[in-house]
Amino acid sequence: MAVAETKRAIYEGTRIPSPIPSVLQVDPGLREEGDILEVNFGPNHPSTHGVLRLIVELNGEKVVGLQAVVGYLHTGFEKNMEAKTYWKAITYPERIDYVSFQNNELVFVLAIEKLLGIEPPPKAQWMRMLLCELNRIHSHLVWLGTAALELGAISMFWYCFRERDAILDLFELVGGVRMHTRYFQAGGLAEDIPQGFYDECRAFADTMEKRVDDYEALLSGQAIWLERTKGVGLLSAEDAIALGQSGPVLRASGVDWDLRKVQPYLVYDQVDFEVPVYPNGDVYDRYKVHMDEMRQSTRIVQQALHGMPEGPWIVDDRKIVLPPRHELHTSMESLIHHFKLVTEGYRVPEGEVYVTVESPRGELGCYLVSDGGPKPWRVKFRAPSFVALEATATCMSDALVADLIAIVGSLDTVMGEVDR
Amino acid sequence: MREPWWIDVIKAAVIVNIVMLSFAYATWLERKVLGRMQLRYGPNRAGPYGLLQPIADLVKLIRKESFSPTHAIDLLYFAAPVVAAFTALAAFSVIPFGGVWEIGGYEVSGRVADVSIGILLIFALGAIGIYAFLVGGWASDSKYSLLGSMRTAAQLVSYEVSLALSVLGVVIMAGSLSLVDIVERQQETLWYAAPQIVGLLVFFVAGVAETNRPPFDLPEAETELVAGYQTEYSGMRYGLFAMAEYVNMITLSGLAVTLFFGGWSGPVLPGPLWFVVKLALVVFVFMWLRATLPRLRYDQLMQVGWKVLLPVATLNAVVTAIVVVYA
Amino acid sequence: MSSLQGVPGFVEEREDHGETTVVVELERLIEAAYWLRDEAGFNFLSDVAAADYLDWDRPRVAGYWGDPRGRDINSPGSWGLQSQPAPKPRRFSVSYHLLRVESGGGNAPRLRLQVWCEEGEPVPSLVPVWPTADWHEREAWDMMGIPFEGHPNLVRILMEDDWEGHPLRKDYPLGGEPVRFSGEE
Amino acid sequence: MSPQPFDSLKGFAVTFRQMFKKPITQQYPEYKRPVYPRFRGRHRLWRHENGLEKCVGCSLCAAACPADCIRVVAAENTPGNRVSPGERYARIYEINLSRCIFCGYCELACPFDAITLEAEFEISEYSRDDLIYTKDMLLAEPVKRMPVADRDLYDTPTPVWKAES
Repeated sequence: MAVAETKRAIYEGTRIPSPIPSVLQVDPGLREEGDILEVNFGPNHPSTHGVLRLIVELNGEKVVGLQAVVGYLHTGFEKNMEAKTYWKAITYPERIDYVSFQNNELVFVLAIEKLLGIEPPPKAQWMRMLLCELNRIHSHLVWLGTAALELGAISMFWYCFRERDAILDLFELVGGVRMHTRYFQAGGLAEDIPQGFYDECRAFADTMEKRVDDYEALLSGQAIWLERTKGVGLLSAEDAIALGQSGPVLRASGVDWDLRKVQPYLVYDQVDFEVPVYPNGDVYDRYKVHMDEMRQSTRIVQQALHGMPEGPWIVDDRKIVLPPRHELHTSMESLIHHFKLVTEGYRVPEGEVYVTVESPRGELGCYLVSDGGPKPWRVKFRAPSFVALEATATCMSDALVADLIAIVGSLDTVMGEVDR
Repeated sequence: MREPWWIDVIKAAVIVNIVMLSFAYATWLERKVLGRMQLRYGPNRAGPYGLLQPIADLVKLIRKESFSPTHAIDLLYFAAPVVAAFTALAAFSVIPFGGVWEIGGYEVSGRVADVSIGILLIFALGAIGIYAFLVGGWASDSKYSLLGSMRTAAQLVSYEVSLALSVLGVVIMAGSLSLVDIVERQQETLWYAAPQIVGLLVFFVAGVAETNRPPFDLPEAETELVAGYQTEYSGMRYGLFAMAEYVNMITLSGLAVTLFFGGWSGPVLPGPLWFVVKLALVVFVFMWLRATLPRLRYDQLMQVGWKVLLPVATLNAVVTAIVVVYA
Repeated sequence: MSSLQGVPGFVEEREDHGETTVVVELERLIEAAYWLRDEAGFNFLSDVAAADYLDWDRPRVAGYWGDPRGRDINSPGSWGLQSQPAPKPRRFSVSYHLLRVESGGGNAPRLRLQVWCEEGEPVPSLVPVWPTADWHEREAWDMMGIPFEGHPNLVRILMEDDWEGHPLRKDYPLGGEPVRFSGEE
Repeated sequence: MSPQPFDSLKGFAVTFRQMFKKPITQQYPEYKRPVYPRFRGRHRLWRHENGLEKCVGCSLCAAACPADCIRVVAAENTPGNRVSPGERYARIYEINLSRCIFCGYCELACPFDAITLEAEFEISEYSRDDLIYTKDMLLAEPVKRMPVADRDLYDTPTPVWKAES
């Protein structure tokens, strides 16, 4: 079987459907012929990443019309957070995107810290970066496993979940639970890093590189994989920017853009890593970006383990941070602070901020408005998956049913984050 | 003394049961092989090494409610799995698994029926089986099933051609359409896997497609069409479809062993055992493919079938014919 | 950045926490958006965030009380007064978070474009300027009830089609099932 | 990169190789992987060594709970009925575990280390009502003992509320 090179070159101009940028409408002439089959893909379908519903209109096997319907997992996180103190609200964002939980937690905590005007100590910064990168590997592994499964490469799923489980073990070691750790607190980390973590994490980082080679051996050279992914789901750089795409989707369209580089937060400016960029904007390039990012994240993890500074892990500000436990029994002032912080929470100065981080899925933003009280007035998350789904109609032109699955998979959406 | 008719009946009953049992254990083997390739144990709870798992599955499938969609076309909907299973089982009857033995004064041959056009019979039965998939999907009145049926029709029709042509080389070399003759001819010379390597490859690829096995499992591509033509089937009706698929795989592996790997022939061990060992190896390759390869796309499948396999198979037949005639 | 005063319909410019906010007149929002995209180079619309400032300047309290039946999360207790925030011009704000994306760009300049509107007052849709505004504006309509004029497909996105009310408004009560306990007193 | 003709076969080697490795599956009900010392499982209420309850009914845990799943009703200690060393004790202490998100804020909030989250994670029940844990259930020794990894190895420095209880 001949290996296909890119069959369709990236197109000129724009392909965003008009008038509605997120809906692919059937050509009226085609509809009059009367052979259009309307199929509901989802909300219950094996490969819709949860509860995405795609109303697909098919002409034979060809996708001629497409509309994505979301909202089946809407849980009102933003409304709920308005009724919780900041301290408690930290447990919410990680449940929004349950695959890249640590990054979601980070963006909310960074927003609070920006309003409070506090800077966490270096150890907390490095540890946050380390955990976020582990979380990025975790998220990419989940993506790779499920996306490959959708294209029929079933074994990949198990290999990916082996490493995913190792990462979750590390989270359990550090934060106490495997997924929603609430380990990042305003001002730093909830607890000190346990000593055993360093060795375990180093052992993991050492094996991870070999594992990525295994994944590549299984897929990258595989003729069928190339046939299925090359030239499919094209998205030009201009269209990607106009549609607000970010993260791996944008980088696979040839835009060298990574918030960790262009707008360094935490201590990303002190570590050495590269931003993978691929020019074709097809499913294969998105896959390659994910693979390369896993390697780069492993590099960052190793550097972070090496460069982890000593010192306190949370700021020493009694108005924001719970006082040390041993003071509760000896210091009346600490006990009062403890009671005030737990019951009322800390007050965050009035203002509005928009903080963004590079989550595994792209630009994750948090718009936070405070009225000066202990509860957020308004929280709004800019969910990269939500935006990524807007691009389905543009990517989908001239696609078959099988491509539809590949394309939606390659956009890497998590429905919890889309619907919030 | 030639075989009386009642020996044939006994043999048929025994073989049908053995094939059904081997279907059950093919599912077990598949789960074990896939499990080990995917870092798992596979079934290991029901019985030692999970050996009772197929029985448990059978009990589960039989006890499960077999519901049907309201608008399904009843007769066709119910008949389709039966036809599929029947043709699959019937096709195995012409595959020889042993030589001829003397038992109690009777000559008992290691095949249910020695048909002089065995290969053609297998293909003919396979073609009828296609109708079952096609009709079953259409009759269940579901869009996914319909799409699955369409894919089945297109895929099986295109690969049937390559499959038949790939065998032509063997037929020319053996000079017979009877499977027994072909095996015996291989015993005299050498396994046709060597001279007919191209034919073998085409046969194998087309065979994988013909049996809807990954990476050619488009008609039931779970992540695209939910389960294709069998979406609306449940309980033992689904079980019959699954059985048809696995029996087809076993039959095809048996055919591959017969045509290319010398059938039951082999040193020391008795013929049927050799046959089973070779069969298991071919079946293993089927499972290995499933563990490793992603699924093809519909148009690529058509391209592979018509633009690669068909010309290669034709060329192979022509070259073989020229060599046989002039050498 | 006094150059921002050239934005059509310029009302106000704020620097806060290192973020620049430009408030423009509602009527000239599209003009301002085109200007910011084409003249200032903000080619990337990151987010459209609407906020409801109903009762923003009402004297407020912090914290809430619990009682044996659970907690009334809609009416706060009187734990202690907090300071009064600065008044807002209208009830709703719509903030467009803009970003300049350049391949290999050295930094990421951001800008918040903000308009203020009253309830039911239509806001011009920015879908022609940034196509990505499509779903963001639908979400703002769904959650906050801000009608976007000229939007090609302004229907609910997260809630069901026949949902009543706009859940993220401040006057929309926080519902939910009470937490079950044993009922023992 | 241009794919080599035999790259497609590399994948077969990968899958074949795995057959000879030990599976990574853990045979769960028989084998339980020790949880790490910081693991947050089911709650446990503690007593002092003299048998009095550590909880003084201050309701800080209920205030800290993001899921509102803790209910505390306090009562006064009397000389005849002394339950806790403080002035008051928790007459009713209930946790609705079907609501709990295991964030561990209650153990952070408790100033007396009276409540901690322990290693137990097998807490499924057939009825929602069975998941409402009362004070007696929380005070009792857990029926199932979960293995915990070596604390010296994995949890130094130990958080105070785990060290003392």
